[in-house]
Amino acid sequence: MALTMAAIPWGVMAILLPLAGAMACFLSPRRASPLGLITALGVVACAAGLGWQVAEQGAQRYAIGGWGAPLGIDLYADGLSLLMLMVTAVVGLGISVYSSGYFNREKAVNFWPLWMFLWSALNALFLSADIFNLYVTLELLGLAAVALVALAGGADALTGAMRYLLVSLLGSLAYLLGVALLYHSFGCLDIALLAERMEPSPAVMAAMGLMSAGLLLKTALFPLHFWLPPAHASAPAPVSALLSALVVKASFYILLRLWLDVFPVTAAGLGQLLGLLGAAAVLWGGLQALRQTRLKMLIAYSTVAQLGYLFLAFPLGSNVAWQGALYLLLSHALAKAAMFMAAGNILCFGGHDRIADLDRVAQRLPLSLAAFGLAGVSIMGLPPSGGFIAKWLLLEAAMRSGQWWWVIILILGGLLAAAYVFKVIGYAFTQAVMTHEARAVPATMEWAALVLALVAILLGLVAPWPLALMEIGLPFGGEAAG
Amino acid sequence: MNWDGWLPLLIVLSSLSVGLVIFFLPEERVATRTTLNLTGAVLKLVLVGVIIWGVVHRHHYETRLPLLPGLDLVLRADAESVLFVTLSSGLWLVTTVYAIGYLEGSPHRSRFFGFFSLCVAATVGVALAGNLITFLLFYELLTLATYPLIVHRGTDAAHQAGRAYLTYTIAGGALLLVGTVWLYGIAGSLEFSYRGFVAELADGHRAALIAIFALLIAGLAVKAALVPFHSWLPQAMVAPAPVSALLHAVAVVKAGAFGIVRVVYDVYGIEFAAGLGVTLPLATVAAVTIIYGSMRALFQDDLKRRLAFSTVSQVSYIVLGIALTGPIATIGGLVHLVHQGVMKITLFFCAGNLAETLGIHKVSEMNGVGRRMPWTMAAFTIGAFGMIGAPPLAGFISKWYLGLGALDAGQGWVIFILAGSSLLNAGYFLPILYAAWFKAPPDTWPAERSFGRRETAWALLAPPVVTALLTLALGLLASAPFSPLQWARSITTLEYAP
Amino acid sequence: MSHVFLYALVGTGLFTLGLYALIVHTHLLRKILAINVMGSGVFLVLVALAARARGAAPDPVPHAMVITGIVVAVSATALALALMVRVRAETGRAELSEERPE
Amino acid sequence: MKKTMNPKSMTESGKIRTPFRLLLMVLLSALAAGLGYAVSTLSSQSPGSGEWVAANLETSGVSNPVTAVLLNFRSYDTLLEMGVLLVALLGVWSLGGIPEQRESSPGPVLDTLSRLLVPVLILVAGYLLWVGAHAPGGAFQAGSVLGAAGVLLLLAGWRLDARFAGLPLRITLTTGLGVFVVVGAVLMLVGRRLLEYPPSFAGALILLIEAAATLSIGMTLAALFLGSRPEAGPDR
Repeated sequence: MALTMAAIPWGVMAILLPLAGAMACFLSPRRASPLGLITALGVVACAAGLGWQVAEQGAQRYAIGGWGAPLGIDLYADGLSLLMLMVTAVVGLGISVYSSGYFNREKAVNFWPLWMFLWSALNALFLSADIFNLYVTLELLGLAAVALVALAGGADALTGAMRYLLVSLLGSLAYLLGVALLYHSFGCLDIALLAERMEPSPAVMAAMGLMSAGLLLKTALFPLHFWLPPAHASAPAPVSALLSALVVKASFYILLRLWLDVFPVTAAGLGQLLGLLGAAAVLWGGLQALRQTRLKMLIAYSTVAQLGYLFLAFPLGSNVAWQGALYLLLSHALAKAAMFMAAGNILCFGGHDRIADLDRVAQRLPLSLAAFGLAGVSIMGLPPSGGFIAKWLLLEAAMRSGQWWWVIILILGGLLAAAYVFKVIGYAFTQAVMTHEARAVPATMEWAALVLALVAILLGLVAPWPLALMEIGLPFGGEAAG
Repeated sequence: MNWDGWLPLLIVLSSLSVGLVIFFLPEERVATRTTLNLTGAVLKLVLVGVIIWGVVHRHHYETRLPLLPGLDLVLRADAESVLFVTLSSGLWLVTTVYAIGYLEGSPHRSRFFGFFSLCVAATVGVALAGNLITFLLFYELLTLATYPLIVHRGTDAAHQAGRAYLTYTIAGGALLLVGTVWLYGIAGSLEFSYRGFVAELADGHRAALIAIFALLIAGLAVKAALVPFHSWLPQAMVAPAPVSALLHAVAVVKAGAFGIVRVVYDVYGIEFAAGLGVTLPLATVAAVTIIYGSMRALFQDDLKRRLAFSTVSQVSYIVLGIALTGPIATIGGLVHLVHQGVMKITLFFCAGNLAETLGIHKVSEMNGVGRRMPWTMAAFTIGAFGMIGAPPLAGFISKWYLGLGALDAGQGWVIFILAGSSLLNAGYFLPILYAAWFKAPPDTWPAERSFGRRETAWALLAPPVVTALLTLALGLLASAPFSPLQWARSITTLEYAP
Repeated sequence: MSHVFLYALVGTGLFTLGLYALIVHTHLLRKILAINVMGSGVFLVLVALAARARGAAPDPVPHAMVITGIVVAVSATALALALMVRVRAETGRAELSEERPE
Repeated sequence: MKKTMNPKSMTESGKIRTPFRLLLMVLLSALAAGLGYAVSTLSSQSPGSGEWVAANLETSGVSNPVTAVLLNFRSYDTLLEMGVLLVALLGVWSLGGIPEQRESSPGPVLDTLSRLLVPVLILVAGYLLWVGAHAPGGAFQAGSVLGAAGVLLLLAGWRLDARFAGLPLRITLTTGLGVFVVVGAVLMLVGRRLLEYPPSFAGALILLIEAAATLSIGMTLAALFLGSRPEAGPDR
């Protein structure tokens, strides 16, 4: 049994299965929803299988076509890519369950194939070890994401999607030019080979600048975040969830890989710059979130702020800091997906998402509100939650490196998050009575949100396990914990 | 499987699981909910009984689960935690009975009792926490679980109080977090141990240790309502009476005070803390709070506000006892942790009864109420005299040890604080008692409800009577074995180097 | 410097020129064209530098990359144009409207 | 580049202020100079991977190195790229009814020309597909020509019959990606790696994949040109 398990290339399956699912959904639109759900379960199984494989046998390298780098393309799965894949699987399953209730038949026909393609692109991206292949996955991801945003229809969503598309293409092209420079400098595209052959030169510096700028644009780091709130807020709820939870993380993941493996981390000044931008994002995003009058805009700005935290690890650079940033990424993915889903339920039920008029709706959707609240706990970084563990690790790293100013940012960011989360939660406790009943929300949609939020909380109690997985293959370099 | 390793966790889970189940109960399942509530409370009390028995027989109860590499979630029954956990689980049972009676027929009861149970689970977690990060975890959980109770009524005033509460406690929690991480960075450990664990770091980290102490105490002072972090507490009065009782006597302020005990004794060690020079400022803040709270209480007409400022003042007795360096003062502070809880909960129950039965919210409406509700007012009177410090009630024991302890520690000025505060206590309680017993009742009460031949509902009357009797018993039987006083004595022998 | 580098320089020039147009122009069609100009610049850099070694056959890998890139560009452009038409139908203008006052 | 991506200027409609333009020009000139310098410092002896390709060309099944890279060594890129093409079409279709361009009936020239050209184009596509194995050409080139034929037909006013606009059309559109995935998966089932062709079959497999891809690419391009989902028969 174990032998068969070991022989199956689970990572490849995690890419091919959603591709096949996408085609099946496309070919059989009437059965798109059940086909999509079955595929989702299959992908979760693949992620679990890969998890088992990596945990048992260590980091995996898979040469597609049997050629191996530098001639062919390799897939590579270490702790970092594994965790990304797994969180995508969990959130993806939640989004699939949620979507099966959310979309009407007409929209579902368009949603499912695009979503399956997007999932496949995400898995392919997290497993790719080749910088040009990463470009292809980025484009597949970007186009699918744009099409999904536009699914909502209406001026806001279409304009948001258009801006998102232009930004996404610009980012990809900058990245591709960087790839060109790297290829012509070293004659290879594999990340590990590039790391071996790396020698600083003006072309490498230019490539680093281009690729980082392109990826930062896609990751919406302040001040390149302008496109994110309109796109994320105007998309259909499950799409908002997957954009904020997963898609922006994909470009961050590439950046992290490049930063850790390819580019010599000699530019400490650049790390500080990224940290400063991250800090600005935390504060600016938090303040903007607090000012919003629409729930989905609030959540979208909260994403801007939370993305900022990820960049605080760059100036710190220690193992603990990377672990903290990655843990934040994981728990934010779960919590933010839950939040957008809860907001979707409220919007679906009450027909609007004006925060000031939430009271009546909130009373009738206790599960969705609970999901929002629990997700909020993680976003605020209060214990017990994944967000708390992440914040603890980042604080610890900041304290140890003596860069106490990041501590202030982390704390202020948490306070701002508390302010905007409770601004919403407070409306659950009113004397107002329900006056009208809008469209009933299917139980699957409420539970999908709640379960994801609970997993975000649970991440705060099982931290040693993901942290141990993270270390497989030493993605953050050889230094021991601490 | 070893039961000793799971018992502390079970105590937390006994109310946590009840809370989670109750959230999903439909509003109208009153009997099921009541059964669950009472079962949880009784079960917890039984488990605590087992733990007391075990601790006396030198069993070691510790649940240890990995939380982060190098840091565990530790729940442990040591001398201090047993003191606090007994107090909170005992008073929870009483408060649950009271809350069932108090909220009969009101909306959103499942939500209320769900958070109510979470709140107690968090408090018990605070009590049993075996290291600073576990403490922090439950301390923040307490904040989150209490907020819904404060805004339960959903009025504007409730929302305002909720915002104030959150502003203070979340900011306080952030300070506590920074202090904890900083301490972990320096010490590499956060385990509570008798006489502290940071003393050996004194070389080279003196300034940092003082700063950390300030951060930790500031974070805890918010919940303990020390001046200048106290103003959320009187505002939180808008919450339903059982919540006020819980906030003031069992959960929130006590968690703050208990945290200060932990930091001073089990993180720093009282002698080392005194050597750092951080205890005297703490004692001074406590003294200021004692006088300030009492002064403000004098001028409140709203009964619950008066009681709230009284709490501000009384909780600082605990802090004062802790901060005075000397075993006798320590005994006074620790024992007051229990005594204040029992007395203050009595007073809040009585205030709730007056409001529920007669619609009385103000001191000026209390004329002659003793004749209408003799049992309630008798309990109130015992509680009030206890607060003033009249022998042979529980409050007397606390003040006696605090006074002796101050002299023993060479801090004579404290005597004046205690005397002044007692005078002020008398100043704001005696007029109430006089009006209630000796003034003529008005023709009609503001909003009277009839309960047949009894003065009020059974579930509302029994709890204050029980706690009033307890106040009496704690004073009379102070030297009996297993009394809080004896327990505090044995803690003190552990905390001071022989 | 050989003529190969001249092509590559033209490529980087097209890239920046496209970027300029992308930022300055408000009409969506122009923005989409600007993106395509940028793309062509990148492809030119890839292909030009593939032929650096004089005499030897050019490196086929960048050629393959460019073919892939062109297909991606075609797909993206098609989607962008369709979106533009929809934006125009919905808002009356083929421009990114000003962000709503927040 | 970060600085120049000012959100205001991106979204502001109407004219962009002159000082901003000047600043932008300065910054972008600096960027161009920097990039140009970086490119010019590259060594004129490319390390490249041309040698690797040449060394393995024999076992790749084709003799055109570019096709070998596209469909064997880096065939996985091409597989995903077929996905990109399909996603773009899905995106365009999901946008719903793009208002049909005003129908101007094709003039006699266009009509005649399309009748003459389409068969030629199909023939050319077939040739390009076949020649790709050993000379410049291949699935993309062939697909583009096929797509051009489709565009020509559409311009001439031809529309797909409703009977074929449903499942048959969708099958044609997915054939390229589908065959690719199936070949990859079957190879895995027989114990090889994903897309690891046995050398003896490599040429045939590549031709099979390319043929399917050509068909799908051509169809997709034409469908993208049409812009909206064709009216389907009762099958949907």
